[in-house]
Amino acid sequence: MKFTSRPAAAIMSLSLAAAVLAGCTEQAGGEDTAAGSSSCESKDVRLVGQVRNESNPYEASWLAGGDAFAQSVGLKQERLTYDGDSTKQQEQISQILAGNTKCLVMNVLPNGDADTPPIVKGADQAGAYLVTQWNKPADLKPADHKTWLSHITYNGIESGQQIGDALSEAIGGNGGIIALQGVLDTAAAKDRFAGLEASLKKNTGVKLLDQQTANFSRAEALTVTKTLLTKHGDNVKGIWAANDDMALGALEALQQAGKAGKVAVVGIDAVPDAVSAVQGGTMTATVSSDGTWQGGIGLAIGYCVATGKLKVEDIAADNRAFFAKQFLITKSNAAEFAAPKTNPSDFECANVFNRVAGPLT
Amino acid sequence: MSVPALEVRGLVKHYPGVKALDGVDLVVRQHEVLGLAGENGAGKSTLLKALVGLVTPDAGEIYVRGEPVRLRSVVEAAGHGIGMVFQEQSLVPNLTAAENIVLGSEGAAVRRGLYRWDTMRRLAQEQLDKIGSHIDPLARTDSLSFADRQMVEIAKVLRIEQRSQHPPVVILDEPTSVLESKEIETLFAQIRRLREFASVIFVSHRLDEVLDVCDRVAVLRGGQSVGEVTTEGAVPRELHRMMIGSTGSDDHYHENAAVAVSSEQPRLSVRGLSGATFKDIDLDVAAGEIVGIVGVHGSGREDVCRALFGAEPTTAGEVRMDGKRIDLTSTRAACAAGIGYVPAERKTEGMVGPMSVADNMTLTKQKARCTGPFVAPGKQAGLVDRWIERLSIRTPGRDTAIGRLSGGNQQKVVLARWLVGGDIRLLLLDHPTRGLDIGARSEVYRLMRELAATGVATVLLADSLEEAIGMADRILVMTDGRVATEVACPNGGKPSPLDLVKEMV
Amino acid sequence: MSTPVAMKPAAEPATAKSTARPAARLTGFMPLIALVVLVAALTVADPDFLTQRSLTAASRTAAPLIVLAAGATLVVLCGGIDLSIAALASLSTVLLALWLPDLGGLATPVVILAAATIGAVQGVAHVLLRIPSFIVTLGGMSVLSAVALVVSGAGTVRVVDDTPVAWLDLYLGGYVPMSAAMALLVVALIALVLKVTPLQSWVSATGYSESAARLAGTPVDLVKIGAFCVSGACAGFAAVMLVSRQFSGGPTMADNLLLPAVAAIVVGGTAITGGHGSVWRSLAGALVVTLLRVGLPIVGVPSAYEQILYGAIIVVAVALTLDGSKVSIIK
Amino acid sequence: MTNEVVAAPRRSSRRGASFRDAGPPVALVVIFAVFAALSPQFRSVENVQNIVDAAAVLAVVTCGITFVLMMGSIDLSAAGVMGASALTVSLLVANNRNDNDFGLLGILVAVLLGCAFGCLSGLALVLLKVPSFMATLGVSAVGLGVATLMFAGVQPNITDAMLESWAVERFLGFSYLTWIAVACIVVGWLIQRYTRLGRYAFAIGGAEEVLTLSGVKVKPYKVAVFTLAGAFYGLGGVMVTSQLGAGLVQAGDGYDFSAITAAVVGGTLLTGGRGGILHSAVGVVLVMVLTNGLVQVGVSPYWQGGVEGLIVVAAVAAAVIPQRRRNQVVK
Repeated sequence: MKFTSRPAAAIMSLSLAAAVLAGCTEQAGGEDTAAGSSSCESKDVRLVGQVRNESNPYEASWLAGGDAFAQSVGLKQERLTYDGDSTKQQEQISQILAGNTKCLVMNVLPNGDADTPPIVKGADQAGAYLVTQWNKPADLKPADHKTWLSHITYNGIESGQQIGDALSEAIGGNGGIIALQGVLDTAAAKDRFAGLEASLKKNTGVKLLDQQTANFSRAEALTVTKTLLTKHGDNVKGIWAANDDMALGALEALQQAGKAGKVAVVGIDAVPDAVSAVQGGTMTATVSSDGTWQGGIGLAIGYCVATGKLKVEDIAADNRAFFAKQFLITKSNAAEFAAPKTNPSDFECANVFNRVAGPLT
Repeated sequence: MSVPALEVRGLVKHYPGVKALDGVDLVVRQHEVLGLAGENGAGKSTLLKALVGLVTPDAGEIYVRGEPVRLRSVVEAAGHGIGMVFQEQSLVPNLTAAENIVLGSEGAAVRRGLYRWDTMRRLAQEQLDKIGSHIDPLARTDSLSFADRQMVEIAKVLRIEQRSQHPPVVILDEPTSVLESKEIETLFAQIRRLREFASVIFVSHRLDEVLDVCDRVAVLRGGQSVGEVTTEGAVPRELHRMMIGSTGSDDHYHENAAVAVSSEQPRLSVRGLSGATFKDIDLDVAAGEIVGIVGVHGSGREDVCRALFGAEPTTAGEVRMDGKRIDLTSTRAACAAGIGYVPAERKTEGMVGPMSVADNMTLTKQKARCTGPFVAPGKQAGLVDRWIERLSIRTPGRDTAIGRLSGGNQQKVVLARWLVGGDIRLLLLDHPTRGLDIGARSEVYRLMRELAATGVATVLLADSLEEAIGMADRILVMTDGRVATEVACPNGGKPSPLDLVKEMV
Repeated sequence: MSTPVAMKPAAEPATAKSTARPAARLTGFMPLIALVVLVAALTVADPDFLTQRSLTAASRTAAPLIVLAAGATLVVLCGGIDLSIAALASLSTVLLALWLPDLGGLATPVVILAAATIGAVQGVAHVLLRIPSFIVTLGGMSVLSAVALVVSGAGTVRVVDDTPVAWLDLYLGGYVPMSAAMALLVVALIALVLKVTPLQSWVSATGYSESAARLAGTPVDLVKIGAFCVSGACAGFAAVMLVSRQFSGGPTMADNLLLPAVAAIVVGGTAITGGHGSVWRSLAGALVVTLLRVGLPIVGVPSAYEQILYGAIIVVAVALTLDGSKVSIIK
Repeated sequence: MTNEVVAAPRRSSRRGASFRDAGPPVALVVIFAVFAALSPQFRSVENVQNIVDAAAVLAVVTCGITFVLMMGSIDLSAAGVMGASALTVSLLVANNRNDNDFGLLGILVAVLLGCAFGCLSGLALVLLKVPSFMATLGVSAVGLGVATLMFAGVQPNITDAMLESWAVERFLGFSYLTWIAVACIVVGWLIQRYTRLGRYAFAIGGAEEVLTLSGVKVKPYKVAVFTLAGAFYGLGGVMVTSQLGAGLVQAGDGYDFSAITAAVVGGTLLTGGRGGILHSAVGVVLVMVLTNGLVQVGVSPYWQGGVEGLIVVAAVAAAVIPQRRRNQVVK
C-alpha cells in the first residue's frame, strides 16, 4: 500500500519543516468563553464526572451520586472512566475541553497528584468549571485560578490516625502490626500513612513490623498480606490498611491462614462491605468518606457557579480547598452508616459547603 | 486387461492468464508404475493436485476403477484410494512416526477423540512392515534421518487402504530430488514392492530414474498429453524430445564452451578448514575453473559450502582469495570478498518471495543501484532491466514479485544478484538446478560457462553425478566430512558415474 | 540460447489471486477507510465531535501513540516484536523529568539518545543471544519498569519548569498541535529514509525471510539492532511528548500505551509476522485506536459498553485491514 | 549402482530431548536451594505451603495458555475472561446482590462462559483471520466490559459456603484450590497425551500445513483449543473469586503475561510445537518460588519485577544457547 508517493512524502515533510522554521506557532485555545462573565441557562450546563473505573464500589457510588444530582436539576451526567490510566485521563479531559466548554462543569478524581496540574491548566484555558477531589500537589491552589472552583479531600492524616488509634486499642495497645499502603504517588496514601505514623508515636506499645504497598487493590492486598503473615507469623496482631478494599483483601488472607478474628483489621472509606464487616465484628474500624456525596457535590458547586447562583468571588477562601467532614465508624455506630444516604438538600447552592470540616492544610 | 485403476479424461484447469491443464488424458493401470514426465509448467503439479482433490478442475472427468468421481478434498481422494507423497516432506516433525502414519485416518487408534497408543503403534508397525522398514514407530519424526522420513511418508500414504476397499493409487511427486543415490535405490526397491498391491504414479525430473523404475511413462507438454512411452528399451533422449517438442541439444552441458584454466595462483585456496561436520578440507579453485564436490547425504559438502560463505562456523583452517587471507565470520564478510552463494533451498533461502525481481536482484550489491547512500531509481531500473534482458529472465516486469515467476526464472534472478555488482570472484552453487526443467537447466549451465569464461571460480554441488561430471573441470569426492579423493574431469576425459560412486561409499 | 522451450510466464501461479487486484488495493486503503468510517460513526453519535477543536485535540492525543507505533512498526517489519516500548517510554518520562532541571533543553536529546541506546541493547541481546524478541522485550519491559520505579522512588516526578519541552504544546498556525506535526514528521522521516535507502529492501527481506536475507549478504543483525534502536528512540520521543503534556514523569505513565500501540500496528495492516506493512499504515492505525480510546467515552458510550465495543471494533478492523493473501498461516 | 540398503533400526533420540527438557526443573531446584540457603523463613513449611497455594490460580491459567502456545498462537484474553467469569460466578452462587444460590451449577456456568469467550477468540482467528494476538486482546476487552456490566456498581460478595471453603479448607496441608490446580494439571496432561485435541494442538504448532494436507480439518481444532483454554481461564476466575470472597472485575489482572512467562520459563516455545503442561507446571512453580523468594530475602519490591524479567531472559537464553546455529532464524 502506498499512502503517498515518494515525491508527495518529500513535499509533505519539506512543508512541515518549513512551517516549523517559519515559526508560525502560537498558543491555541483560551481565547473564547471567558468564564463567569455570563451565567448559563440551567439546561445548557454540561455535567461531567470522571473517576478511575466503574468496577469498584467506591467510585461506582461516586458516579451514582453524580447521576442523582444531575437528575435533580433535570440534566444528565456524562460519566467518564479512565481505568486508572493517567494518560487516558488526560486524553479524555483534553477531548472534553475541545468540545463546547461554555457551561462545562467537571467533577474530577485525578489519578495522582501530578495529574492535577495539566487538568487545571486545560480547564483554565477552556474556561471550564472544575472541581477536583483527593489528589493535588500542595503548591497548586484553586484560589489562584478562576474556574478551578474547589478542591475537596478528606483529612487523610486525621483518618489514618483515627483508625491507627482504633487499631491499637483493639490489640490492647501492645503488639506488632503491618501496614498496607495505597498507590504511593497519591496524597491520600501519603497522608493516611503519615496519620498512622502519628498514631504510632502516641501508642508506643504498638510496633510497625512491615509496610508494603498493595496499590489500593483487594487482590494485591490478599497476596501481600499472605506473604507478610508467613514472614512475621503470630507477631502480627493487627493490620492497618489505607483503604477498605485492601482491608477486605487482608480479611480474606486472614481467613485463609486460619487467623480470622485473631487479627484486628482497620481501613478507610466505609464501602458497604467494610461497614457490614465492622457491624459484624470482623473488622475493627473504618472511616467514612462518602462517595455518593463526593460525586454529587463537585457537580453541585460547579452547577451553582455556572448558573450564577453562586459567585466565585463569594466563595470563602477556606472553601476553595477544604477537608470534608468524616466519621470514625466502629461497631457502635456502624448501623447508622449501613445504608448510604444522600440528602438532596446538601446539594442546594446555599448548602454546598455544609460539610466543610476545615481548610486544607 | 482389467479396469484402469485411475483414468483422467479431458481435464482442464485455468489459472488467471495461464491454461495449466488443457484437456489432459491419463490412464493408470492396476499394479503398474506410471511415470509422469514434463517440463516445469507442463501441468504435472496441477494434474497431481487435481488427483488428490487440492485443485478443482474446470472441466473433464476423473474415473476411479471405472466410476466417475469428484474429488473435493484430500480426504475424498483418500476415500477413493488415492494418496500422494508430496514434494516437500509432509510430516509433522514433533509427532511420533506412528502418529504421522495414521494422521487423518486414525481409525481404531483413536476412539471418541481418545488415543490408544498400543493400537496406534500396532497399526503403524503394520504399515512399516509392508514396506520393510525398521523404524521405531514411537520415535519422534524429527529424530529420524531424511530417508527414514521418506519411508514414514510412504507408509502414511499406504494408510489410504484403510479408507478404501480397493488397491490404492500412490502418487510420488519428485520423491528423489533431495535423496542421495543410496537412498534412491532403497526407495526404488520400495516402489517395486508397492507395485505388488498398488498402482504408482511416479514423477521425477531425472529421466533416467523415470525410465529405471517405471513401466510406462506419460508425457505432458503445455497442459496436454503428448504421448506415452513404454520404458523397456527407451532412452532419455526420446523422452526429452517429447517433453520439449524437439530434439534436445547434444551439448547439454555446453562442454564446448568450457574454458582452459590457468594454473597460476588459485583464486580460492582453502587449507585445513574444519567445522562441526567436516575436517581438514583443502581446496583450490582457479579463476575460471568449475570444481564439483560430490558426496552422499551427510558427507558434509553442503556445510563446507556454507562455511565458505560464512554461514556456518569453522573451528580451524584458513581461506585465501587471490592469495589474501580472509576471515569468514559472516555472510557479509564473504560478500565483501567477492564470494557469492546460491542456496539449495531456493524458495526459503535463495529468494524473498514477496519482494520484487528488482529488489531481489539488488539485495546484495546495493552499491550498484545507489548514488551515495541513496537508491537511485533510474540507475536501479536500468541495471535490473539490463540483467533481465541479458539472462532472458521471463517476467512481466522488474516490479513483479519474484514468487510469481517460474523456478528457472527465479533461479536466474538469484544468480543475477551476484553478478550485478560486477565484482564476483567466486560462486558457490548448491544444487543450482534443483527442481528446474531441462530448458532452464541448460540456461543455468550456459550461464555458468559464461561466468567461468570471465574468470569467475565456481564450486558446484551438483544435483546429480551426471551434472557434476558434465560441468566440472575437477571433482572432489567427500565422505564423512573429509575429502576422500580428487578426480580430474577434463573435456574428453570425463570419468563415469560409477567411478565416482565407488569413492563415495 | 540453446533451448527452444517456450516457458510459460508463470508456470505455477503462486497465489492464484492475481485477479484480486482491485480488492487488494481496497485492503491497502482499509486503514484509511476504517478511520473515515469511525469518524463518521462518532460524528453521528455526537455531532459536536466533528469540530476543528475536537479533531485538533484528538490529533494531539494521538501524537505519542503514533510515535510509539511508528518505531515499533520497524521491529515488526523485521519480523520481531517490541513489548518494551511502553515501559521504556515510562522510564524516559522519569529520566526527562529528573534531568530537565539540570540539563534544560539538552535533556530532550539526551533522553532520546538514552532510550535509543536501551533499545539497541535489547536488539543486541536478541541478536547475539538468539532469544526471541518477544521474550527479550518482555524481560526488558519488567526490567525497565523496575528501573523506573527505583529511579523515581515509585512516585511521579513533577516538572516545575517545563519551558524546554513546552514547544511541543504549541500549535502550528493555531490549529495543528506541534506534537501531532512532530509525530507526522517522525513517520514521514522514517518512511522517507526507508524509501530512499537500501534499508527498505533490507528490512522487508529480513521480515519476509530472514535466512534468505542473510544468505544474500544482508546485514540482518545490524538491521534488527537498528530497528530496536529506532524503536527505543521513538519511545524516548513519545516520552518527551507525554511530559510536555502532563508536566510530569511517572514510572507507569506510558505503560498502558503498549497494547494500543501494538493494536495500532496491526489495525494498520502491517503483518505481525514481518515483511509486509509500512509506518504510514501504523499512522492510520494509531488514529483509529486513539479515536476508539478517547472518542467512544466522549460521545457518551458507557464504560462497560466502551470496552466491549473497543474489543469488537479492533478485531473487526484487523480482519478488514489484514491482507490475507500475503500471509498463508495465521497464528 | 549400490545394493539395496537395509536401514538400521534407529532408536529415537528421545534421550536428547529429555536432556533439553531438564533445564527448567534443574533451574527450579537450584533457585529453591539458593533461597533456602539465604532465608530461614523461605524454607519453612508454611512458606512452602504458601508458595504452592499462591501458585494455584496461575497454574490453572497457565494450563489453558499452554495449549494455545503449543499451537504457536498466543492468548492475551485471560484477564478479561477471568473478570467476566469471576462476576458470573459471584452472582450465581449465594451472594449479597441477589437471591441466587446455584452452587456448583453456578461455577459450571462461569466455566462455560469462559469456554464461550475462548470460542469467540478461536472463531475470530479462524473465520476472520485475525491473528490470535489481536483476537484475544479484543476478546479480553469484551470480557472486561461484560464484567463491568455485571458489576453494576455494587461489589458482589459471595456467601456460598462451598466456594468460600475452597480457599480456606485444607487437605494434606494444601488448600482445596491447590488440589483443584493439581487436578487441572493432571487433566491437562491427559488431554495433551491421550486425546486427539491435545495431540493435534501439538501438531498444529509443529506443521499446520501438513495436517491440512493429511485431510485434517484444522480449524475446528483451533477453535476447540481456544475454547479449552477459555474453560481454564473461567475456572481461574472462579478460583480468584473464592480467594477474594468477592467477584472483582480485575480478578484476572496481570495473569495473561504471568502465564505466558511461566509457560515460556517452563520450556514451551512461543513458536509452538514444543513444551507441554508438565513443562508449564514447573514454570509456574519456578515463577512463584522466585516471587516469594525475592520478598523473603528482602529484595525491594521495586526490583522484584526487574529481577524476574532478567531471570526469564536468562532462562530462555540458557535453553537456546546449546542449539544455536549460525544461520538460525530467531523472530
